[in-house]
This record gives sequence, structure tokens and C-alpha cells, in this order.
Amino acid sequence: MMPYATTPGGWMLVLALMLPVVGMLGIFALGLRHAERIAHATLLAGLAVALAIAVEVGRSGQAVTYLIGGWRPPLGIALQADGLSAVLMVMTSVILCSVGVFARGSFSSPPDGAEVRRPFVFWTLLLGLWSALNTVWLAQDLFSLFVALELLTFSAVPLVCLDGSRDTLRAALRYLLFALAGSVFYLMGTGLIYGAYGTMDIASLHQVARADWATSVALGLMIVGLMAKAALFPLHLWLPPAHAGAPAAASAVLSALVVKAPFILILRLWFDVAPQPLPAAAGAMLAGLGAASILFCSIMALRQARLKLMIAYSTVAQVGYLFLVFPLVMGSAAEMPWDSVGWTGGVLQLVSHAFAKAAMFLAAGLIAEALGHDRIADLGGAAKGVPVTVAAFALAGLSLMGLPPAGGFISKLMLLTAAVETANWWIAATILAGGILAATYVFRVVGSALAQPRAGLVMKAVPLNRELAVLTLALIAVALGFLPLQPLDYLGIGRGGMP
Amino acid sequence: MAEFLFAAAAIVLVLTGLGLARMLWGPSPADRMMAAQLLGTGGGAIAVLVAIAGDMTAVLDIALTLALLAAFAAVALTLGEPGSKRRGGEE
Amino acid sequence: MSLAVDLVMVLLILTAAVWTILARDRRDAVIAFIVLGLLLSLVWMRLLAVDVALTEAAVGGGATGLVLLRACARLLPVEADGALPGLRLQVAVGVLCAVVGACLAAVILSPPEPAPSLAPAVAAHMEDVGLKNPVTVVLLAYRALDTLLEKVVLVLGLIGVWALAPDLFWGGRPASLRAAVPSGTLTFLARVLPPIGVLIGIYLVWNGADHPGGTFQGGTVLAAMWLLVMMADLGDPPETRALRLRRLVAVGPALFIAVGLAGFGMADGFLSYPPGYAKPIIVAVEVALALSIAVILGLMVAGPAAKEPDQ
Amino acid sequence: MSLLLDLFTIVAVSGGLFFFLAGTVGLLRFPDTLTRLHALTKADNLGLGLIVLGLLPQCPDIVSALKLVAIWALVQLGGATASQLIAEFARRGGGER
Repeated sequence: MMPYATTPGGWMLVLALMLPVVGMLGIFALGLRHAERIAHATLLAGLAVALAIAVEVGRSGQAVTYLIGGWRPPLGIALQADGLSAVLMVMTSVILCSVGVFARGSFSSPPDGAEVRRPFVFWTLLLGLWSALNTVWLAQDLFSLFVALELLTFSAVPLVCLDGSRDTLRAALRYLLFALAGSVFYLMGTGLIYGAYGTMDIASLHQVARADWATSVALGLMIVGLMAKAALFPLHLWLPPAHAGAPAAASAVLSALVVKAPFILILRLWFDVAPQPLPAAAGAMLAGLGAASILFCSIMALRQARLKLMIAYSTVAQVGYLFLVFPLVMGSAAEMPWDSVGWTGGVLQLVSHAFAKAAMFLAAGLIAEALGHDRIADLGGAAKGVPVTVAAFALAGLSLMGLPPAGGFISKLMLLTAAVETANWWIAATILAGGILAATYVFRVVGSALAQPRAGLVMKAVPLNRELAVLTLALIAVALGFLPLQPLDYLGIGRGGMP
Repeated sequence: MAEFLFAAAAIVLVLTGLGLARMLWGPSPADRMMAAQLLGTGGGAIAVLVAIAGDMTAVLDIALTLALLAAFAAVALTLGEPGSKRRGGEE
Repeated sequence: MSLAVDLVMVLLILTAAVWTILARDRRDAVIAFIVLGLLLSLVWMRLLAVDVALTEAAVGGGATGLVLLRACARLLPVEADGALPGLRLQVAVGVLCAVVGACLAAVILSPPEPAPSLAPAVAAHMEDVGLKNPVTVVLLAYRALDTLLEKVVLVLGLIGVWALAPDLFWGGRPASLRAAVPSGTLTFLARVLPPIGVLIGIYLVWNGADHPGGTFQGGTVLAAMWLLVMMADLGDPPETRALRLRRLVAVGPALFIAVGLAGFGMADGFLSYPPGYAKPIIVAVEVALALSIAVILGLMVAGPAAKEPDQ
Repeated sequence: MSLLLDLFTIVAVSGGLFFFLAGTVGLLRFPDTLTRLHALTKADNLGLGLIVLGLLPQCPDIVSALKLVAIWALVQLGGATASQLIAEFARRGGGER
């Protein structure tokens, strides 16, 4: 493998990490009169940086790399954006920008400029979350990734109890305990890895990892910890109350982005750190838990009376699909994992779910604002009052069900193809069953929203720009469905160096 | 001389460690806190002995920190006594 | 001899740890936890990890006990809630811990020979940085990004604590830390100790460049002194909306980032220091960080705003 | 001369050890909280004090010696305050469950 070296444009990776931090500190130190303005300026600049990095990755055909302080790993820390990271960064910034537009309606400061709790906390933590996510996508060092997980936890948990009610506090506390337990497991594993290999740099580990007892224990601990953070069945108990209790703008970010970070870390541990080939049983076990997530939580979603809880259970189910990737990629005939249909299908599932789920949570927030409640049975009239929002919800729902023409269709079809190719029939059956269940719970909502309003129902008007922000996300989720049905070369960029 | 001082440090460890029995027996939090207090002082003594015996002056800073914060836990304990249930819970 | 000492330490640590779990009363458990911290500090000393021992002594002795005992005091009224975990959960957690513990033990008891280490590489480049304490070199040069992001974690943690305030109280003062019963002894201590403690805190920060010590230890000591003053009612916690306070919180990470970005123009890039000036820059960053850490820790212990802001 | 100083160190440190012993025995054997507190202060004052005194001649430099004295002084201050606070605490009955 080529040793790390800073590539042209590598400095942009530093910007991607530091911009949100600077914005967060700015809001903190300057007081709220500037909060939204600082946050929006930061969001726009960050979007530009993410796009520039993605273009540079595509242009050069190799990973964009930066060595912090010029110190070469394993002594120093490397940041690296390969094709996958670039996609994740663009996804993150587009979703955050839409959420930023949406949240102006719910988290703007009062006209007199006084500082208020909710906007202050929301905008600072949103930016904190962004720096955490970018660190997860870019860092190449297991300990830096631990710090990134801590950033993620401490920005995500307070967002859950932003409303301050007793129930959301309880949900946030439970989330905190799961997240911290996960961090402890991850940290123990990292310590064992350093003890065994004297390095925490992922690329170095890739070359020296041995299939021994210490490595298995370390990776096992880390993956279990990350499973708790990713809410994989049966460690998902914290997620539904937490994501349903948060304000809509926060739920969108938590469900669309935050749970994806631990999954990406598991993916990297699995394919970039662990000694290959891994036992097939290990991959099947993760996929089995993923399948359990899909079936169990889809059924739970069906049984919910509240819209936001339903969407939260759907998140656990959709994250379950991601864990199907492991046996599909390991059993594939492709030369490299990322050349396989399963890999592309998994990544597309991640990205399309992110856009669809963000759109859904924001739509649910607008519907709740318009109607004053989010009981699924009483949504009648919503389609008349906020038609754009309901349309966005339905479009996002297409993606979750896996119907054409939506991103979720193409990703699930790819996973299905991979499952057939590798003769994992039970996975194929799970994907189909999950699609049917998703269709049922989405249609239940849409059907209810299309029903006639109850007599005397007064609906609050919702600003169009917030509705359009939601629609944009849903349309992107649909547009992903027009990608060709084959492995995407872009996702393999920069990974070629890893044998 | 170094051996003697190391041995003295070991003895302080054993002696103050025995005090932990008071932490287990109690009966009151005040008694348990005394065990912690004794171990704090003992820790300082061990640190100075080791620092001089091993010629590691940096270890003196540990003793300095322990000594500076010697009363801290006791202060914290007396703040949180049952007689002050309302303390800190004003909201 | 040394084996006997090690065994005694292990025995003491196990006693404190097991009692932390078994103690029926929360406060008893916290006292055992404080003892555990003291013992761990001695263990780090025994392992010649003086920097870690200092951190443990400062954090364990200064902040952890106070935070936990304060939490106990606040929890007392809800004791009757009966919110203790059920027996089944306790057994499940116990089994999980036993399995994890056994796995860890199995790995740690069969270490690779020779143990791989970055220590020679750390030492080889220390001259480039110009400091003599390898721990500080790792924290502020080789792995400066981690150190920087950890400070950001602290700021986010503080925001998280503040977020728990009721809307009405936003920007106001945290609940007073003062003792329920005024005590002349405490007041005396709070008048005499802080000047000395501040001196020691500054010393630890300054010393950290070349000897064990550094920002976190120094910052924690400073925070402990501030908390002592607040507990003795010689000064209330400040209003959380005060901009001067906010800037103290932000100055450490902000200066760190500024220095890092300045590296693009003046050195080899982000977080690299211009040759020859590394030491003064690092010391300046450490001083600012220590200040921020002290304020953040103090504010975290003080907690969210509990009074309406003054008009 | 150095032999005499060494002898002094041994005597003083041994004295310190004795008071630590006394403190521990008192803490374990005395019948009630306040008397046990009394035993504890012996270890604080005399145990550490004598050990510091004994170590002074062995100091490699003046800074270490000053640090030793500072440690002793701080433990005096902290120990005295802590025992006072614990005593007030116990007397108010805060100690009992």
C-alpha cells in the first residue's frame, strides 16, 4: 500500500472539520443575536467544501488525504476522503442545509434579540453534530474515531430532550446510557488493538492484523459497542422514544445521519481492519440481527398510534437492511468488496434512507404543526392543508418501501440481486417481507392523510419554504432511483490501495 | 536508604489499606469518609517516600495535588447531607 | 517484595471496586468510588505513569467526588421511587460484565512479545518539537487534533448541561453550591486554600511542557479551587449568559484552532508549528486550554441555570 | 555526617509509620465516630509530618525540600478542616442513615 501523503486539496478536509466547530464556538461566545446567521453561513460554506472535496475525489480518481501537522501515521493522524466518504459528506451537508432551512421556522430567535434556550442549544449542537459526523467520515485513526463518537453522543443526546418534558428527559437518559456503554466497549477494543499492534491507524492495521484471540476480542467488543449506538436489534430499545421525542428538525438529523455513523465504523472495522477472510458465521450473525430488526420493528411501526413513533421504529427497521450487507459482500464473487453489487446496494440504502427519513420526520413535524397533533388515525384533512408536505411524505415512503422510481427501490433491488447471487435466500425473503410491511405502514399514514377532515377542523398555515425544504429531500431520495443498476465505480475510489 | 524508604511506603500502603475496613463497616458515612481521608493522607506519604527513594521528583507533584485536595471530598460530603434535601433542587 | 506490594494494591482496589457496586446506600458507594480513585492514582504511580497519576489525583480528588455526592443529594427525595433495576437485569448485567472481564483478562494476560510500542518513534521526533515531556508532545503535537476535538467535546457537554435549564431561567445563575449549614471552618479553608491552589494549578500547567503535568491536571485543580470558593458561599456561580464567561469557555479551543490554521501560512499546514517557535506556541495554547477547562469543569459541576436572570 | 542524617531519616520515618499504625488501629478499634476522628488526625498530623521531616535530609535539591514542606503544610490545613467538617457533620447527625 502507498504510504500516506497529503494530496492536493487535502486542506479542504481540515476545513470540513473545523468550519462547524468555529461556527459552534462563535454562537457560544457571541450570543444569540447572531445564532441563525452564523449557523446558516457555516452550513452553506460547509456544503461548498463538501462538494469541492467530492469533485476533487472524482477528478483525481484517488482519495484526498491530509496529514495533520505533517506527522505521518502511526505517530500522527491522517484524514482521508475516499469515494465513500465523499458521498457521505455531501449527503450530510445537503441534509443539514435542508434541516437548517426547515428549522428557521421552529428555532428562530425572538425579534428583540434576547437569547433563548431552544434556538441556542439547537444551532450549537447541530454544528457540533456536523463536526462529529465529518470526523467519523474522514478520520483514519481508531482513537480519533472514538473522539468523534464522543462528539456525536454529546451533541445528539441533549437534542433529544430539547423540549424538556419528563418523558423526553427519560428517553435522553436512556440514550445516553446506551451510547456511553457503547463508547466504553469501543474504547476497550481500541486499547487492546493498540496493545497488540502498537498503532491505531486503520491502513497500518490493515496490513498487520492477525487472526488471533486478542484481535477477535477487540473487534468483537468494538462492534458490539457500535451496534448499541446504531440501534441494531436487540439493542434498539433506546431509539424509538429518543427519536420520537426530539423536535422534528432534530429527529430528522438523528434518524437520517447519527445512527449511520456507527454503522460506517462497523463497516470499516469489518473490511479495512479485520484480518480477511472473516468467518462467514460472523457476517451471518450481523445479518441475522439486521433481519430481526427489519421484521420486528416494521411490525412495531405498524402498531404505533403516533406518527413520529412509527417513523422512529421504521428507522430501526431500515438500519437493519444495512447489516444485511456483510454476508452479501463476503460471499460475492467480486474481486474487491466494493466492486460487488451488495456494497453499492448497501451504501445506496444508507444514502436513500437518509434523505427519505429526513424528509419523513420533517414532514411529520409540519403535519403536527398544521394539525396540532400527530395521531395517525386523525390525520384526515392533512392532504388538503399541507399538500406539498403530504406529497413529500408519500414520495419518501416510496423509497422506504422499495418501489420504483425511488432510491430505496434501486438499493433494495441491488441487495436482493446480491442475495440471490450469493444464494442467501433467507435474506432475499426478508427484504421482500420488509418491503411489504413498509408499504403497509406508509399507506396507513397516507390513506389517513387523504381522508376527509373532521368537521370544524382548523388548520394552521405552514410557510411554503419549509414545505419546499422537505420536498427537496424527498425528491432527492426519489432521484437516487435513476442511478444505473450496477456497482458504482465512484464508491471504490481511493480504496484500491487497500489490498 | 532507598530500600528502607520503599519498604516504608509499602508499610504505609498496608496500614492505610487496613483502614478500608472502616469504609466497609461504617456505620455512618462520616466513618466511611474517614477511611478515605486516611487513605488520602497515606497516599501523600507513599508518594513522597517513593519520590525521594526513587529520585523521581515528578512524583512529588502527585503528593502536592493529593495534599491540596485533601479536604475536598469531606467538604463535598457535608454539602450533600440529608438535612438539606432541598439543596440544589430549587427549580 | 514488589510482588507483595502489587498484591496488596490489587486487593485494595478490588475491595473498593466491589464495595462501590455492593454498597446499599448511594452515598456509601460514592465514598468507595473516591477511594478507588485514590488507589488508582497510586497504581499509576507504581506503573511510572506520573502524568496519568496526576490526572487521576486531580480529577478523582477534586471533581468526581463532588459531582457524584451532589447528585446523591439531589436524588435523595426520589429515593422512594423504587426505580432500582430488577433482579433479572442485575443478573444479566453481572453475567455480561463477567464475560467481558474474562475476555479482557485472557487477552491482557497473554501480551505479545515484545510489546509493540510507539514510544521510540515518539522519542525520536521530540527534538523537532522542543519539549521534554513526551506526553505533552503526543497530546499537543502528534495527536493535536484529538486533543483539540476533546476540548470541543467539553464545550458540547457544557451546552448539554445548560440545556437542562427551564426556558424561564435561561441565562440565569446555577443553583448555589453553598453548604446548607454555614461553617466557619469551610469559609476559612476557602479563604486560605485557593491562592495556594491557583499557584499549584499554574505550576502544573507551566511544568507540563517538560515534566509530568499539563493543561488537564492544572485546569482541574483550578476548577476545584473555584468550586471551593462557591461552596463556601464566597461567590455565587456566575450567570450563564455572561459573555465574558462564554469567552473564557471558548478561548482555549478557539486559540488552538487559530494556531492550527495559522500553520497553513507559517508552517507545514494545519496544527504544525513553525520550527523554533513550537514551545512558546504550545505553552500559550496550554495556558488558554487550562483556563477554559477550569471554567468548563466548574460550570458543569454548578449545573444548569436555576434562577431567572437578573434584570 | 551522612550516616547521622540517614539515622535521623530512619528514626523519623519509623516514627511516622508508628503514627500511621496508631491512626489505623484507632480508626478500626475506637468505639464511636468522634474518637475515631481523633485517631485519624494523629495520622494526618504526626504520621505524614514525621515522614516529611525524615525525608528532608534526603532531598536532592532545595525545590524538592520546599515542596515537601508545602505538602506537609497543605495536609495540615486540609486534614484539620476535613476533620472539623466531618465532626460537625457527625454531630448534626448527618452521618446516620
